[in-house]
Amino acid sequence: MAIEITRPGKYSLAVGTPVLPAAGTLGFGDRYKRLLDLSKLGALITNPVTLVPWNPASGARVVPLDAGFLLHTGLPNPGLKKVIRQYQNTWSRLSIPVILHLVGTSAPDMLRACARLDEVEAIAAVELGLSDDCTVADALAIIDAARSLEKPLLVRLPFFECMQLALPAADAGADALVLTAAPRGTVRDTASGRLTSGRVYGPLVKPMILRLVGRLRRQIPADVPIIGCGGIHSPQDARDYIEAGAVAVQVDAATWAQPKMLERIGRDLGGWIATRQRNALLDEWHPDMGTTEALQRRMPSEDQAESN
Amino acid sequence: MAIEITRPGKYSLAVGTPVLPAAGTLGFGDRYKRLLDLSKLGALITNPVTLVPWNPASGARVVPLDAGFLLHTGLPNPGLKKVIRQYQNTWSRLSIPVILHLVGTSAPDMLRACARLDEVEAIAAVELGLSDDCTVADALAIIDAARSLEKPLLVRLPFFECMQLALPAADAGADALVLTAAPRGTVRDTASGRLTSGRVYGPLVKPMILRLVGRLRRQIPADVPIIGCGGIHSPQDARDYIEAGAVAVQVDAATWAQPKMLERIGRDLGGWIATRQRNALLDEWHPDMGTTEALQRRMPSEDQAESN
Amino acid sequence: MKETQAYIERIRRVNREYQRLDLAVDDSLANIQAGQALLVRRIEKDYEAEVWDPYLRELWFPVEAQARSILVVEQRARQPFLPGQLLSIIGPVGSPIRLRQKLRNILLIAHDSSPAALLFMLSPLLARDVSITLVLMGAARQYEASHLPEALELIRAEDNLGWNDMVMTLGWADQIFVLGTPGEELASFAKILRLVRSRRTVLPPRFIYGMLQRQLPCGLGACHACMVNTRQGHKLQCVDGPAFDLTTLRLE
Amino acid sequence: MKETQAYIERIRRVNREYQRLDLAVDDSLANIQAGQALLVRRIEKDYEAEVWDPYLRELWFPVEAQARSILVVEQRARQPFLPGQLLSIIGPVGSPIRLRQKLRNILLIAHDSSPAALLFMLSPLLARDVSITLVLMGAARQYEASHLPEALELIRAEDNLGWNDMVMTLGWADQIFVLGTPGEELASFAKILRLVRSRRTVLPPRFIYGMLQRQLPCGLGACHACMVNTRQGHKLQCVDGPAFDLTTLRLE
Ligand SMILES: Cc1cc2nc3c(=O)[nH]c(=O)nc-3n(C[C@H](O)[C@H](O)[C@H](O)COP(=O)(O)OP(=O)(O)OC[C@H]3O[C@@H](n4cnc5c(N)ncnc54)[C@H](O)[C@@H]3O)c2cc1C
Ligand SMILES: Cc1cc2nc3c(=O)[nH]c(=O)nc-3n(C[C@H](O)[C@H](O)[C@H](O)COP(=O)(O)OP(=O)(O)OC[C@H]3O[C@@H](n4cnc5c(N)ncnc54)[C@H](O)[C@@H]3O)c2cc1C
Ligand SMILES: Cc1cc2nc3c(=O)[nH]c(=O)nc-3n(C[C@H](O)[C@H](O)[C@H](O)COP(=O)(O)O)c2cc1C
Ligand SMILES: Cc1cc2nc3c(=O)[nH]c(=O)nc-3n(C[C@H](O)[C@H](O)[C@H](O)COP(=O)(O)O)c2cc1C
Ligand code: FES
Ligand code: FES
Repeated sequence: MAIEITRPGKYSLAVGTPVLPAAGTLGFGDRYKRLLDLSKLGALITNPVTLVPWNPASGARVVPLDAGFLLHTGLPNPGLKKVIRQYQNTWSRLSIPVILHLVGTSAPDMLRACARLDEVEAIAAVELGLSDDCTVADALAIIDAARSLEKPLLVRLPFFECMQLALPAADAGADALVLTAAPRGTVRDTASGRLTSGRVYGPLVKPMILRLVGRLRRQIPADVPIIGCGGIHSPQDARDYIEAGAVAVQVDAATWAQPKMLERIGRDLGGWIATRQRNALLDEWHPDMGTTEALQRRMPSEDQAESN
Repeated sequence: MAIEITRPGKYSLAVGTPVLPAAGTLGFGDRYKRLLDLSKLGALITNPVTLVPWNPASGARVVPLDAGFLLHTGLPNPGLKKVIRQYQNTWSRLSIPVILHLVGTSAPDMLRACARLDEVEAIAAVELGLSDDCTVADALAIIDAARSLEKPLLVRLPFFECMQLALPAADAGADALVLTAAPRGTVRDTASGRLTSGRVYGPLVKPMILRLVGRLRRQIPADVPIIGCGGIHSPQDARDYIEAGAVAVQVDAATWAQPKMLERIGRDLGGWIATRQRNALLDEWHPDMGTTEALQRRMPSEDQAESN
Repeated sequence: MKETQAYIERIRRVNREYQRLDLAVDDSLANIQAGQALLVRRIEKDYEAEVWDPYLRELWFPVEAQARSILVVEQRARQPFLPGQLLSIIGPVGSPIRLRQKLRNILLIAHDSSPAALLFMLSPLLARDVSITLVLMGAARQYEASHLPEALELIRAEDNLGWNDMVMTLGWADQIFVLGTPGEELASFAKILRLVRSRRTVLPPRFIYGMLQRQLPCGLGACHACMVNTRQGHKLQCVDGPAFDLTTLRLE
Repeated sequence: MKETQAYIERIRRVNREYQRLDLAVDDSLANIQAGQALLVRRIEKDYEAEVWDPYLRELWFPVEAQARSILVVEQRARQPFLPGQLLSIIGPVGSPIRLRQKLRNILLIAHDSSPAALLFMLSPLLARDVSITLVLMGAARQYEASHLPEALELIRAEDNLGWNDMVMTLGWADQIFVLGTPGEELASFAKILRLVRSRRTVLPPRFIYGMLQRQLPCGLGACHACMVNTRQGHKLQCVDGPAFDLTTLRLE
């Protein structure tokens, strides 16, 4: 199976499995090796990278919510130069393509970043992240500069602004649209008692973004693929995005709660699961059980439970 | 306490308590009488009304989600004329002002509806609901027509479009902005297996709308009050909106899960709770217990529980 | 219609699949009648510190009344309940079903649905010597019925929704109540109605009823999410229902 | 670092406020050391049919190891657990704390926090005849400690964070580990550090550590939500921590 997740043309990216980790989820590819099988995913998307180093945000970073949470990291990273130096060997050894997530700060930054990125063979494509505060004009200038890249360019749109930005971004040369970055929200941090802002994650985000995907699929040119992202927590969630018109999906925070879920969604949509029969290869369809298999070892049998 | 929830001027509406039921929550004022004390709220907002009768939606209406649900009613109602005939006596007898929620269909509809609404003394103000698909131009035409009303005009903005519509709506003469209507989403209806659309309710909606309130409070003219609405499930949620710059709040779906919560939020923000001491007037701060008081009657005492 | 509290007084496993919960309820629920239901939410001592999943109240039809303030409900055995669990109840929701005065034979049909919503009328009807036939159709054929009164005639339909003696059963019945496929109730009613019409050409008013079991957001006529179309105009499941005359309900 | 399953083997109430859970864990956790923790999620048999509230994994510091594959954790007694409950565990998370070789006196401080994260080292240290002082400060003064080893010297601080013999305790200590106020850990560390500095002018490296207990989204260095600033650059609580030398951690 080869699925083109970017616009056909001079630069195009095909993946074997239409399931990717969202930027910020898996780090730079070296962290989750022991918890999931990256080869079951379509590509690795890296953590967000900026041209110059960024510091972590101060204050509350994680606030639990009902069936979700708020996260504000400030996108700390050591800057593009150092990231490339540190990880390009790791990336070369991966069996799947690497998509670098580049934070879209300004047009001049983008020109410089793209020149550097073109030199790195281990990077197959770039995903551009746009700020929530960015106007249509800003966005176009940033995309235009990033278009200097000689690799496929995916553009990830902010949640609230995506209806406005999608068509202009496609016209400006985005090879794929990622809908959307996690929505921003404000919550009361219970520890400090202060209102604090960040991104909101949880299953309830999915209905809103799924609708945006359905609507935008009917509005933007058919040759620009849409990649759905937001609130995916099960293979069925991922399939819903595909049905709504996405060519592939990105899974974000669910990976932290259930790392194997990302792999399981990859196996499912990548056609890796051949059977779902009971007593079929355990590793294939209960991949999350790892090596423990406590279930078999010690669970009270069904019958015992029934006779209580 | 008198809180002006609309722009000061020729027509203005003051309420005693900055807590209102969102449109669609309490019906037309006759249904919740036995479950909560309406006099503890600032006003009644009616179910949405259209100039001509609307039929209920077909297909799935309610789909449970994680910590929330999707609702699609189609806003069925017998049309403005019949609603007024049927309920104006009920409204006259209420001790709180009545705000009629009018669905903003078209400018000519609005002109006709407003002429009729001006005749009804029992209606203190009108809240205009705008469609999610409405362009800025449509919205302005509808608001402009509704401005013919000789009563205060609140405008409730759709979720995704509210950053774009807020300033134009204020300039066009909205006496208050309600932020926002419940966001639209698409989910898979488990019963039919089909993708289905509607509005999404649940606590996770609050962070996103709270942020919008905070941002828009800094952008729109200070004399146009903002009323916050979305995901309020506790007095603290309501206070968060006030801190973010709202002058009052609307509580929606939480009322169905815990009817007394709406009253409790009203009591809390309306200054009705004088004490929170144990053994204080039970009815005052456990209003949800109604007349049963099963807790006192039969709960195992704390000490028993501790000694298990 | 009131919001009151109740607690789970006792839990009995009645068979492999089901348990029955005895609820100690408020006096205002003492006179609840067949067809009426409870909107239930589990609560903790501190009403504010709620868990929001599940969000909406569940619709529970009582299956039996024991003492004045004990209502029995039937739940899947795998649902975890504990004695002493506090409940918040809005009820009674809906209108009592209207049984004929001179009822001798009643036919109850559960299609793809647990028959629980039909069971509250069993004891009173058996006490009146009414003969009761319960037909389990579709997925409902798997319902374990060992705990139901022996006086009840129990029929498990065949694959095609028919059963032996169907013509006779339908001919004898003075009144029929039908439960339909969850999420597809109207389609399910339409099927059963076709089946009945194929055996009885004339269906008098108040002869065959469909009972709706949709989840109700408000339960008291405010939200209008439970509206149905009838030949007499729009009706609400939570106020006018749950039982609607199938010859007047618009089933498309 | 692995994802494995465990189950709750036994539950013991150790006093009015706390219970201890014996977890039967995978062999890969057999060598977990003081400072390391588990990221825990309750699961059902069907891993996909999850409840998403709470969403993130909880950070559990073991307080004791029993048999090779039994880890004990301490939880509030009002948290409802049942024996047999299945858990999904990612761990061990973090790096072991670095105790001095020639440790004779160790000072443990819990400020507004349960001391649970410090308890795993008690048995090994007592076995080595190290004298241990545990100071409970602020809200931690309410911690019920009746179940802790008697050999432990327990001090409940006064209102102002000081205590009798503070100068002596601080003077004798070879090493200090501090837990801070949840959500305000850095501010809390700064306070304690000021207190210690006011009694000991020279703080050698690897003498006083703060142990972070923030909620960790990923727990393995991917999300960067747990980053802290140190004089040696950015570090991650989940990889380089949880213990950081308070003289190098940037506390503003
Ligand atoms: C004059 C008029 C009459 C109307 N009458 C009715 C009425 O009787 N009943 C009613 O419900 N609405 C009615 N509407 C409203 C109209 O249907 C709304 O505009 C629509 O429901 C808006 O939904 P949405 O914005 O969420 O759109 P969308 O999310 O785009 O959804 C539109 C429809 O497409 C389906 N859908 C969405 N995404 C997908 C996908 N990826 N794959 C498959 N299907 C998908 C949804 O199920 C939905 O029904 C009427 C509107 C007008 C102007
Ligand atoms: C050059 C540059 C440097 C930056 N450096 C950093 C950095 O070091 N760390 C960082 O976190 N971000 C940084 N930012 C990002 C900037 O803070 C973001 O624009 C902001 O966080 C966006 O948040 P928001 O869109 O959610 O805005 P808002 O929701 O408007 O929030 C802005 C701030 O106001 C507060 N707030 C919001 N509503 C209320 C309210 N009603 N009452 C009280 N307070 C409220 C929030 O706590 C939030 O911190 C930087 C941006 C730029 C351009
Ligand atoms: C134009 C721009 C400039 C930013 N500059 C900084 C910065 O200098 N330091 C920083 O920590 N974060 C900076 N941020 C990051 C924001 O604070 C914010 O954290 C980021 O957009 C993602 O937020 P999240 O961590 O909540 O996902 C910047 C963001 C944008 C869009
Ligand atoms: C301009 C407009 C026209 C609509 N016309 C109808 C209609 O004729 N019949 C109908 O049932 N609903 C109609 N709707 C209602 C929509 O279907 C939708 O249900 C409504 O906007 C609110 O949806 P909700 O029930 O999910 O809150 C209309 C909505 C708009 C905005
Ligand atoms: S459930 Fe709300 S009107 Fe029936
Ligand atoms: S918790 Fe994700 S990097 Fe530490």
